[in-house]
Amino acid sequence: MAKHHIEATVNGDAVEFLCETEETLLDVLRDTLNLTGSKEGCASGDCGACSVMLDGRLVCSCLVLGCEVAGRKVETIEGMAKGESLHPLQQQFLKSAALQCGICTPGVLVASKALLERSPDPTETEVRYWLAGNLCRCTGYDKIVSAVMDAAATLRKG
Amino acid sequence: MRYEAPDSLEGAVALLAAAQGEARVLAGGTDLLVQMRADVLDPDLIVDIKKIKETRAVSEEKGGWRIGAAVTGAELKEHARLKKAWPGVVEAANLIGSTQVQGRATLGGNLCNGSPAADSVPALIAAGAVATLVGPKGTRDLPVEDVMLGPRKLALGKGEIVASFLLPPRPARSSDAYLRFIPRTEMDIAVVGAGVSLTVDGAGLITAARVSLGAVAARVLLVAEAAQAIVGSRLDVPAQERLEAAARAACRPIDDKRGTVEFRTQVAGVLARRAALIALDRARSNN
Amino acid sequence: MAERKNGAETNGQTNGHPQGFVGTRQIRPDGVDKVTGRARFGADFNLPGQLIGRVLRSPHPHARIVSIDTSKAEALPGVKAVITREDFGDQPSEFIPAGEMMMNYKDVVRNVMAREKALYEGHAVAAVAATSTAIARRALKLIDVKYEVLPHVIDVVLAMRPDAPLLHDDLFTVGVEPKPEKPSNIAKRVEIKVGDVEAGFKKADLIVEREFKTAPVHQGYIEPHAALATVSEDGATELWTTTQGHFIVRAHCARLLGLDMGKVRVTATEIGGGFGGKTVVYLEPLAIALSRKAKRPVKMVMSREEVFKASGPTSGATVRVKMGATRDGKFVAAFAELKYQAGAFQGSPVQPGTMCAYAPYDIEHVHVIGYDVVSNRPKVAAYRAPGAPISEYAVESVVDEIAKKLGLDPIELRMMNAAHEGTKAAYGPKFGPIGLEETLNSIKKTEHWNTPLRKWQGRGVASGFWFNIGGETSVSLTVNEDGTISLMAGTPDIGGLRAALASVAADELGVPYDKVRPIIGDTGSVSFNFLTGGSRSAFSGSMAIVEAAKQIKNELLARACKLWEAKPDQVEWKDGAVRPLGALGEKVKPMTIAEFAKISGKLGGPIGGVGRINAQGAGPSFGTHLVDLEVDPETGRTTILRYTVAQDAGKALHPAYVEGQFQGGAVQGIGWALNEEYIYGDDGKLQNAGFLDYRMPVASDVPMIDAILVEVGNPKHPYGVRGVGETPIVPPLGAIANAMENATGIRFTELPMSPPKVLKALQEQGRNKP
Amino acid sequence: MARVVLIGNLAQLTGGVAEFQLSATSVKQLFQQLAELHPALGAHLQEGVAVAIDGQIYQDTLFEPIGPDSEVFVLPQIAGG
Repeated sequence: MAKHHIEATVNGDAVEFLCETEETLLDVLRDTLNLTGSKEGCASGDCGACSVMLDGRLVCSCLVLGCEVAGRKVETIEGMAKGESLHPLQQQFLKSAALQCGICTPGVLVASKALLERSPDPTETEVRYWLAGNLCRCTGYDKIVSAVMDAAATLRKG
Repeated sequence: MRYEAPDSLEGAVALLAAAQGEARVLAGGTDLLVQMRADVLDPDLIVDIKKIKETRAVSEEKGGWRIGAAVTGAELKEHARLKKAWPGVVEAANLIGSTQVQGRATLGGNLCNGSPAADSVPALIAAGAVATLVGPKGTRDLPVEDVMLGPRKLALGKGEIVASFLLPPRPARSSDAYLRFIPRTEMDIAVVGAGVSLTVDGAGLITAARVSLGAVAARVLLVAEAAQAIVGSRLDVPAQERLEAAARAACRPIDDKRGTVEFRTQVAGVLARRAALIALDRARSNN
Repeated sequence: MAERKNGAETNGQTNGHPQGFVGTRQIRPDGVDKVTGRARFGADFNLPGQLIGRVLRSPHPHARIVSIDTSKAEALPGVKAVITREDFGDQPSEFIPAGEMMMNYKDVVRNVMAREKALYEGHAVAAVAATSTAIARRALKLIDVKYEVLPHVIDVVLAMRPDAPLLHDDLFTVGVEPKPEKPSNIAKRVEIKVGDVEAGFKKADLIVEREFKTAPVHQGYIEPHAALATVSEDGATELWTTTQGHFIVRAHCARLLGLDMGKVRVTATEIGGGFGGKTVVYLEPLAIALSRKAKRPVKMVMSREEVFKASGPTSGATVRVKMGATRDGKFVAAFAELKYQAGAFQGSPVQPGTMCAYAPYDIEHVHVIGYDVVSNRPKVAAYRAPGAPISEYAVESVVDEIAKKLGLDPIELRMMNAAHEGTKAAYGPKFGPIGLEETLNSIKKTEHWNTPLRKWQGRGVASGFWFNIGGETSVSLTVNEDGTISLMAGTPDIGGLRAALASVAADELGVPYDKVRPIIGDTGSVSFNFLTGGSRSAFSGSMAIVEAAKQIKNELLARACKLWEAKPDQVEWKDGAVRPLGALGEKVKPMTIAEFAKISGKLGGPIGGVGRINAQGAGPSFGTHLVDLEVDPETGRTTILRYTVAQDAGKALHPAYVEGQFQGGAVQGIGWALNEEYIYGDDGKLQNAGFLDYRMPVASDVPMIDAILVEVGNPKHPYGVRGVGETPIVPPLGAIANAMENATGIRFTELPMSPPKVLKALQEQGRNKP
Repeated sequence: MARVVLIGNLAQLTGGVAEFQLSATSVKQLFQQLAELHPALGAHLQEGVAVAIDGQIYQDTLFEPIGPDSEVFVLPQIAGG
């Protein structure tokens, strides 16, 4: 059958795309819109590397169908830095060496931003449970958790 | 593969009833999409029910609460009054997968996926929740424990969908709790799940209780014997032991990659006791 | 988190080098790309006209392949190429050094594409290239494979039985005399012997003997294998792939497909974790073969299920350890027997397992026997200190038991027997300067070690060793016209390598860190490099940079002499400039690299240096880990409460990324110890081929990991560097098992120590109550 | 004369002899002399072994010097993950 014609907003830009029913939002982002910052680690919602914001809600883009986002707002890692300047989380991750291979980093950053928007002063436990859906195999999470809490402090200072 | 997103229950039912070949309801998609990707499922029609307002609403009704089948765990968590009335149901819904998954996963989907290990189902059953089904023959109510018949087997007719759940009115000094066992702290499927809902009188005696166990049989169990074991007690040690024994006696689990028969049976008793103690503690402070 | 005590405990050795950026926490040059989603990993590359390749995999753990009919698939519109065993020529039996140990092309060609038999569930049987994923998936279903299903064997001990189903009828055990007449699943028997172990045990007052079992575990990198290949009509081949060694990939692909290396250009994409698992080829030769047939680019990406079922985990094993000690705690004799699963083809890491088992200790009489055993599982690949965690876990468990039986403090006992400079290693040679005692001391000094615990909580300590290697390495330093430096290395950067190498280049040339831009060159841009593995890339790369920088400095000194009509003894290199000495100083001003660069044409042409070395002098790295945990006696669930790592880095080029190695290794080890395992059904099929049921640690499973950098300089390295990447995964298994014993009073001898096992053990002792 | 010790299975290729006194002044000469004494060993040495000279491990290199009273161990090759 014919593909679906979808109009949506991605990182503030109006986009149009065609997709098959079985294509996920992640497939669309990576293969159709060439936004490859969102990664596929499992395609089953277990690793979080494909985390994006859908109408302000943190989701795994591998668990959303492309045709479901018609008329909705999608935010990906590519939209996190504003113009010249990196988001404080991005800056802190660099400063704290909170990434090693970097494959989980986009998902971790998108998820962390979602956390700090809801909870500007999270405890370590809160950060760890919020990020439990973002697998990282390199860092042991230590520097990631520290970086999120340090970035939260920076953001609170405004 | 066809995708439809009707904006009315009637529309959804019509599509499903008329469907040739395999049709699937899409709520949160956290199970459906995984099964599609893994070639377990290849439906000809997908009916997305999230555009139907009845499936997306949380409202008070007859002193109880009606929860749309497509309301996500994250949305339930943000509903302060519901959370106060039914903390066990809300915490169960928020044990399903990660933060990301909670942003999508729904009570209706968790039930209709037909897994005996579904986290929200024991909590709903303990709560005495009733599922409101809409189908070609109209609307009917079915206790949640009667909706799932076995792994991937549901009591739904062709074209029939779960539209919402009704949680009954809460007497004073009532509360509930849900606990599950997983090897990690997050992300795993329940190896055992236990939901308890109870009411105590002014003297602290348990006057009513419902106990439900997940992942210990082909379907989620409502264990009347376990409830009887604590009704009329203050959940003192003997009552706790009766509860554990009754819970274990009800278990008919399997050995699989997630746990052994012995382990599931043993831990079912432990979790039933722990959940009951939490529920009791909450009930006492719920005047 | 500033108050946390991560940081260096150095013995001050810096090998007299200028300390500028080396040893500081610079921002990694590839960092901005990685926090913005710009960095391109294996699956992020695409080419015009690209096809999608997919692999058909065996549903059977062991089956003869009677026939493969691809005609229906080839007839499907959109299918541009189908390949099977017919597309790969056979290879003679010949061993060559690979990621972890010797590999045999006769086996490699059979592992990338099944030939006579499918030897494990998930073994590649055919592959297709089509214009879309959907068509490729449909095409796979149209390939008709006739299998003759054979009995399978999964367990290593069962596989060793004479009546076990045989995987290879031409596999005769090597290393036993006389040479066996009958084939078996035992590929090899290896042995390490020092002194006379029997005589040694006679001197022992206490002998402890135990048998241990560990489950196979996967490296668990988050990025699945991915490759994009394009082959032109004249055979020129380009390949983009996520690998720890693109030169090794080139060698394997050229060999398997009969290509000239010079015609194969391999680019290592950014790599999303490897841990040893990306040191071999899986998709790469298939993508090239498909592209060669279709004459179009072919992209292949594994699903997570394929990663678990068809890419190398590390061995599961059965290990018997017997140690003898005197009353006062001196180890006098040690014996061990290791049985390691190799998977479907020989080549488990049992050899390093035998050599590492007792390496941390000074023991006069040591005898270790190892068996390399094939069974119907995916062929193992290297995994971080291959073989060492398994044998050292067993030994560290027994060491702890000896301490208990003798009433000695476990750190004291280890200290008493610890290897140090001059100790004859259990595998033969004497150690140079090493830092085991320093790590034990720094752990003993921590507040962590001295904090009291409650009931059902336990504390464990264990040490670990890994050799580390050097090897062939090539880097180039180019001085650009504006004086900035382009650094090209040829070992993929998995964890901050570029930051470490840029610091070294900046210090060697006396230029600012941000004026050095490091990249990883493709196989056509830089000379041969062995892969990133063996904890070698920062160690060897920094040595090669020192060499390349020396060439630049000598060239500039020579040019200055010509320009200033001076003698060599009238000029010196200091702080990034050639400086005139004595009287010459009156006449001319110092010239910086940038000033030379501006007029490089006039002075003889472009400026640059190349370091091409076979790095020797790798120094072993020892570590000691300390862990607190709590067990729920009613469910058998374990919670890690606190964790401290102390490891000898020699010299940390970039302390933050060295700490990261310690912390990541510790958490990988926690997963190995508590929950990770390959679970097989009686049907020989893997039941948990996904992150959901494989159960790697998530953020909420672990505490902060305190990292103590111990720096006992390696005298053979210009900066004193030791490899640090692998040792961190060695101690956790023993440390956690020892902590479990202290928490529960039960010695667990089987990994993982998952809740059902723990609860069962507690119930058997009637101790499953709070 | 340097003291040369074969570690692991190598001694099986020498009929059990694991220790030698050799006059080799480099790894190259060491391999040559061992190969002359035990041709079966020769092939294996080419396949890739590690050589520890006075405690320092060298791999895949022929020209490392060996002193008159060096202690040399011939080991299985070491790599890693």
